[in-house]
Amino acid sequence: APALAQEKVVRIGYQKYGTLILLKNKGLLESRLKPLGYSVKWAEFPAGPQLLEALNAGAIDFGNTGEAPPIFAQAAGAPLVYVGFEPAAPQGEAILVPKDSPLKTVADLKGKTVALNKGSNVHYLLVKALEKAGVAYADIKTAFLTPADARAAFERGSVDAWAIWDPFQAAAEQTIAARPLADGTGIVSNYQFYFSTRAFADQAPQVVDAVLAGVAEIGAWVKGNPKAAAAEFSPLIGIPAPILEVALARQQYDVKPITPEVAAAQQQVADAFLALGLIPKPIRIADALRAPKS
Amino acid sequence: MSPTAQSESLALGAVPSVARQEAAEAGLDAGLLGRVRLAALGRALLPWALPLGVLALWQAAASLGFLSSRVLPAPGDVALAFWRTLKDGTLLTNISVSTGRALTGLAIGGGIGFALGVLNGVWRPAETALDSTLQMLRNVPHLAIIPLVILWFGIGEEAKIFLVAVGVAFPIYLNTFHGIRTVDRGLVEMARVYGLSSTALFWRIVLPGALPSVLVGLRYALGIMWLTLIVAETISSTEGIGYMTMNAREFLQTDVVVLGVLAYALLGKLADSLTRAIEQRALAWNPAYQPGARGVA
Amino acid sequence: MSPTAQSESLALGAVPSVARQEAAEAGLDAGLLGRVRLAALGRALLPWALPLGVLALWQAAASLGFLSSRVLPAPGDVALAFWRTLKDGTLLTNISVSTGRALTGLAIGGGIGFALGVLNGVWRPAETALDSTLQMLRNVPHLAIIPLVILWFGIGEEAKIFLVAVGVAFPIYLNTFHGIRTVDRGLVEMARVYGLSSTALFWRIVLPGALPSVLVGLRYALGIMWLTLIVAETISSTEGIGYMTMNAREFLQTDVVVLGVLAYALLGKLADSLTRAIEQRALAWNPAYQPGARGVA
Amino acid sequence: MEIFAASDADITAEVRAADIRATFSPPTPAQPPRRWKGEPIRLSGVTKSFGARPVLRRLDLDVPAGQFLAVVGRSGGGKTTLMRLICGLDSATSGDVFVGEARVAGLMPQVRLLFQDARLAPWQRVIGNVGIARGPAWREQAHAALQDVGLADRGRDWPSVLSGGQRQRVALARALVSRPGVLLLDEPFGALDALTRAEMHRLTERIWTEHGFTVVLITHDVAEAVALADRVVVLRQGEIALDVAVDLLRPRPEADGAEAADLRRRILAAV
Amino acid sequence: MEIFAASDADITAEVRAADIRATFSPPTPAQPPRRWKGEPIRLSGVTKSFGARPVLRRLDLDVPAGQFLAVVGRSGGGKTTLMRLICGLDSATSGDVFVGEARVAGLMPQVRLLFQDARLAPWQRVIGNVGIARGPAWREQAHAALQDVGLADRGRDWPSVLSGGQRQRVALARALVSRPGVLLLDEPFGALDALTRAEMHRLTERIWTEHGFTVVLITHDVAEAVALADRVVVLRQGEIALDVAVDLLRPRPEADGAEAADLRRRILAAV
Ligand SMILES: Nc1ncnc2c1ncn2[C@@H]1O[C@H](COP(=O)(O)OP(=O)(O)OP(=O)(O)O)[C@@H](O)[C@H]1O
Ligand SMILES: Nc1ncnc2c1ncn2[C@@H]1O[C@H](COP(=O)(O)OP(=O)(O)OP(=O)(O)O)[C@@H](O)[C@H]1O
Ligand SMILES: [Mg+2]
Ligand SMILES: [Mg+2]
Repeated sequence: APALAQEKVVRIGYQKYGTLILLKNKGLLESRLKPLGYSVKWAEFPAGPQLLEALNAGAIDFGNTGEAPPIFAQAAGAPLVYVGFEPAAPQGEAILVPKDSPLKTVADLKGKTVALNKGSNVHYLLVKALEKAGVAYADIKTAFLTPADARAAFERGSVDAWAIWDPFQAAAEQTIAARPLADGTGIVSNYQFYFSTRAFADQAPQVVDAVLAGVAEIGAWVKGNPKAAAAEFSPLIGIPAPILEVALARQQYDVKPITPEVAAAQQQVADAFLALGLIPKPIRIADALRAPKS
Repeated sequence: MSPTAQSESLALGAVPSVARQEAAEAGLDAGLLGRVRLAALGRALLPWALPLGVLALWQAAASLGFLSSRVLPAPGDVALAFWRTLKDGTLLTNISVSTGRALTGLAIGGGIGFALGVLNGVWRPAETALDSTLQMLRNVPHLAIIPLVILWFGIGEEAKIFLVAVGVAFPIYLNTFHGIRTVDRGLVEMARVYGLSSTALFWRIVLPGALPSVLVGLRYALGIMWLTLIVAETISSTEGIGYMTMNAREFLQTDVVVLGVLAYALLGKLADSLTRAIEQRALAWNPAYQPGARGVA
Repeated sequence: MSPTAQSESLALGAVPSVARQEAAEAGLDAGLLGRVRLAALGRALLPWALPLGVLALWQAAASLGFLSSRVLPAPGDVALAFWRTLKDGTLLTNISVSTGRALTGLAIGGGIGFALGVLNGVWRPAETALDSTLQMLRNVPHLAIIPLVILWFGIGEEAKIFLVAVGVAFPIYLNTFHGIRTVDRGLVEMARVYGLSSTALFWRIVLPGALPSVLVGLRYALGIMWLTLIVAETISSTEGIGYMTMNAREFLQTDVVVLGVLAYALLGKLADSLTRAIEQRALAWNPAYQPGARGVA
Repeated sequence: MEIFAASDADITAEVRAADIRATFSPPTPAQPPRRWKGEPIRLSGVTKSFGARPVLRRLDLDVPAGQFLAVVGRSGGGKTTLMRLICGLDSATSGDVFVGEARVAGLMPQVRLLFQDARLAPWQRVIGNVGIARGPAWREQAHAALQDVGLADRGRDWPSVLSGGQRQRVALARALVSRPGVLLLDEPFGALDALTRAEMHRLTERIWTEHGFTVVLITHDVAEAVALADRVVVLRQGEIALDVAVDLLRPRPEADGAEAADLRRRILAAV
Repeated sequence: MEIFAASDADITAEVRAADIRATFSPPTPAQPPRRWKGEPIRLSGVTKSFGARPVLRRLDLDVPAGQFLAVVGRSGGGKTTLMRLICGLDSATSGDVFVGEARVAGLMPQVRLLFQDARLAPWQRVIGNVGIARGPAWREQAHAALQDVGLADRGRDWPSVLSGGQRQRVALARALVSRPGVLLLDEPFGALDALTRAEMHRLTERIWTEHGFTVVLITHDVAEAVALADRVVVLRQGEIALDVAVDLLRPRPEADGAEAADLRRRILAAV
């Protein structure tokens, strides 16, 4: 009994869409952590910001999100550290228009209304895509909407375009034949990141590594069996398997520790957000990296 | 308008006896009796006429293609989603988990709201000291204080129950306070003159006098109780009707969203019927609350 | 407990005259007069004692490091955020934009809720046909139907105002309905016997009798009005206090979140003070609503 | 929407007619009482039960237009119930009630009832309660009526500060100011001292004489009944136990002759 | 929390003492009245004004323990106000009121008041209203009291279905069942017919005789005052216009001799 009482817990936050939920479902992690004297407590969050909100409040130890939420969390002083990333998946986000839209290129967006989640990875995509197309950000109208609301506005024609990520992107493409003006290719990287708190990463690095190893294992499996993964995923999140398959195929699965290049790319995102006034003060991604293993 | 027609729509509490008498007369004639029974059935069904009418319109619009099924699925699709989630047990699990949270929150928050309403209602100094603060707290949006709630209660059940409790406390507080403040002062004087202790005064005069209003608060709180869950269950949930709905919304499963909304509506109706039953029992002395009663005019 | 002490905390409506008399006697003595004035000042400040006490505790906890400023910033930080947003004009813009939406929604939703409450209160058939449906609608969570609202109203102001209107309609409906149903039937009988037309009956008897309860509904609605904005302003907003707060929450800017929460609290208090002022004017005939009135016990 | 659509049209027509009449016929107190404005009341075989409790049993009663009828009876004897049937607030279990030509079904616009409890609207000031129906020139009329009942200086008060007898007088003022075809008075003088009561008697008699409406007065004071009424009816166990005409000349001083005393004794015996 | 912490301790002690006494002294109606339980009332220089309106002016009044005092006066004359001062519901603008030894400040536990309006709790059945204080064996006592006022079969009814006189009798039952040191009756018989009224007179007199409390009775019926009281006080314009002892032997039949008639005339003249 005393041994049980002393058993330690790692609290992992996951979102409905991503590798961690599969990891949870497959039960791969528990066996890896048992030898380290840890058990897992899973906590589900509707989106990245809420997950980091919990991380900030010390309610979870580990989690993953896209590239935008950690920038705000760090700007707010959250004690998070980047512990890993999935390779760039620029196709996993795009700017969509309805199928019969007259808009043909990003440059046509001038004067038009674009729906997007404020301060998300697609916000960065939009900024960069406009920059590339030579349209000033101030020359378009933005409508900040969550994916579900944006979909309604998009279908109703309240907005001309919609910057969105997978799996919503895939769903829109397949069910209403939305047409991408541009995806992230050649414009942005669209990484997925894994985080822990500074305290937890320092105190139990072996656990962090074990979780990352679990992520790698599940990633390899998804990559090898996209159909099976989609079939397994589909009932969990309620998105039809064919759509999921497309979305999963656009993801990359090869979790790695943060490299300087990735940190630099992320720093660019942070700087772009600073320029947009989304964060009040400059931040240094380098400050939120895991201490190199001694 | 003839006098008779007038008495139909305008007459006062007295008129039920007319109705009874008419029914009795009608009873002499079997055909009439049948018609009377039919009328009673009609009255029982009337409350459902509007919802069912909307449902029919909705199905018609969906069938005729006026509605994009991706935004508002046809009733048939929702029925399918209902059947699916019923079969795999998730619907019942979600409802029962949410019910547990809702009732716990109601017990705690309702108790606190009631106690504060009573305290501030019977004792002016308490009102002076507390009411302002409560009116401020009442206005704090749940969605905005979730980070704080997580800080205090973590991401477990406590946080969700706390939010429900806070949500239900205020309508009960306000209506209890109002009910107690407007208790007939003449009766309170009478009770004190007849030597009732403060406890007896409370149970025999103040509470019964405030009860109709308290029950209005309860009725409103029963709605809020469910509604708060949709916010509360965004905090690290995997079960619950609020979770089900918001999760489905997140992933554009409109059929499940509508199913969730319908579940909310029916739970609300259920809670409301319950309050009505309580009203009819507890306020048997008050003709305004009896089933036969008519509107005031 | 001495009889005098008892009269202090327990006596009825009559006692204000004692207080007045005591004050008059005290007036003979300058020192006493000063003390009486001081007591009045104390009474005026007492409602603020609790919020200010909490504020002081909070600052103390923050200064002593008991509170992580990441989660709950110190009052000083919030004051800074206040100053910053005040200077750059965003705070006032946000509040005024939200106020516009809130009041428009209140006017529409409050009007509808009141009208439905009156209709169902005075006319049983309407109640039978509509009340059930309203009790169901009341329970539909705003957050879940935003896509539908967008579909109906687009992403402009209409959608936001619609949500506010829906939010405020129900507390006003419920309390109006209850108020009308519990109007003294004796007075209604009297009015009809004295030949009052239905309009006159409504304005001279039914409405004044229901008013205390309607005002409770209004009071609650004034809170809901602000609270709904936090949901409504997630729909493609760039201004508004709900937008400001939720946006800051998204970006973990806790100082702004707390600023928003405080703004909500103060707006709620403001709305509440307004209702009280209305109550004191409109219910001047009712001793329970006058400033000198005491609790019932 | 017909929610509040009482027979307003009729009422307005009535009021307008009365108005025109008032305008064209100058007030002449010396004239003989205009009895024609009162309306007859007829009850035929009226039974009223509450649940299993019979309150009125096959009651027959004919009140000619303009008569001043007093009803006397024991507490709980069904007097108030009778009044409610006449003005249409309740309906009989069986039997018919007629006012004027019409069978009573629903409220009768020409009947006014002074309730046993004062029923003043607490949110109307005293003057507003008296002129509750807000006819033309109601304020002047209400003020005059308040003066009549000795409460001219209380018009601006809330009813809640009035004494019991003062409330009753406000209710009386409200009833008298309404000048109906049939006036039902349910113990209007119960809370008044002897002197005030005598004044109110004179007032009621004067307005009745001027206006000629039909009056049904419930009272517990047999002397009052004899002093005011044309006819006294005793209600006992839901039936009429005595129905006697009071053939005394008006004005009648308080203490009458032997005839009145004899009447009083007969009525008391029947109660 | 002292919100509801009236002087419960005292009351309970009182009740318990009375209880014990009742247990050990068998009821013997033949005994001389136990006057010692009544308490004296004393008003000295009592003035009461509402705003600028003086209602009582420097009133001095001494009521010995066990006396049956009747107060007569015009409507609005301040009689109810006087009662409220004695039982501590209101406080005087100046001057002192004493009940027993104690200066009245706040409610007096030994005083009971029958209000001018019946004040029945609508959510308590009739029997629950009579036994509102819920002493030991309250149900039997309440039932007996209801029997006394002739409403034995109405105990299970809601007050709302009672007639005006029935309500008043319920209130009377409630007042009599409480057996206080001082009983204040504010027009307890106003809504009763002559026969019921006479019964209630006898009832009140009997219980007073048995119990010996001090009674202050407000009435508009001078005959009633003379028939029941030891002493009659006339209140006029806030002052005592007449204070007269009624030295008639009890039991007093309704219509008394010349002495009573003379008294009545004197009182009426003073009102
Ligand atoms: N709504 C009701 N439901 C049941 N019983 C009723 C109702 N109204 C009156 N009663 C009963 O009918 C009887 C007659 O009542 P009513 O008020 O007519 O008496 P009353 O002659 O006016 O008496 P009082 O002189 O005391 O006013 C009473 O016994 C009363 O309890
Ligand atoms: N709370 C109050 N505020 C102002 N005036 C009041 C108040 N209570 C009573 N009064 C006034 O004081 C006077 C005396 O009232 P009180 O009730 O004592 O009369 P009363 O002798 O009992 O008369 P009645 O025989 O009509 O019941 C009245 O003119 C009344 O309007
Ligand atoms: Mg009656
Ligand atoms: Mg009085």
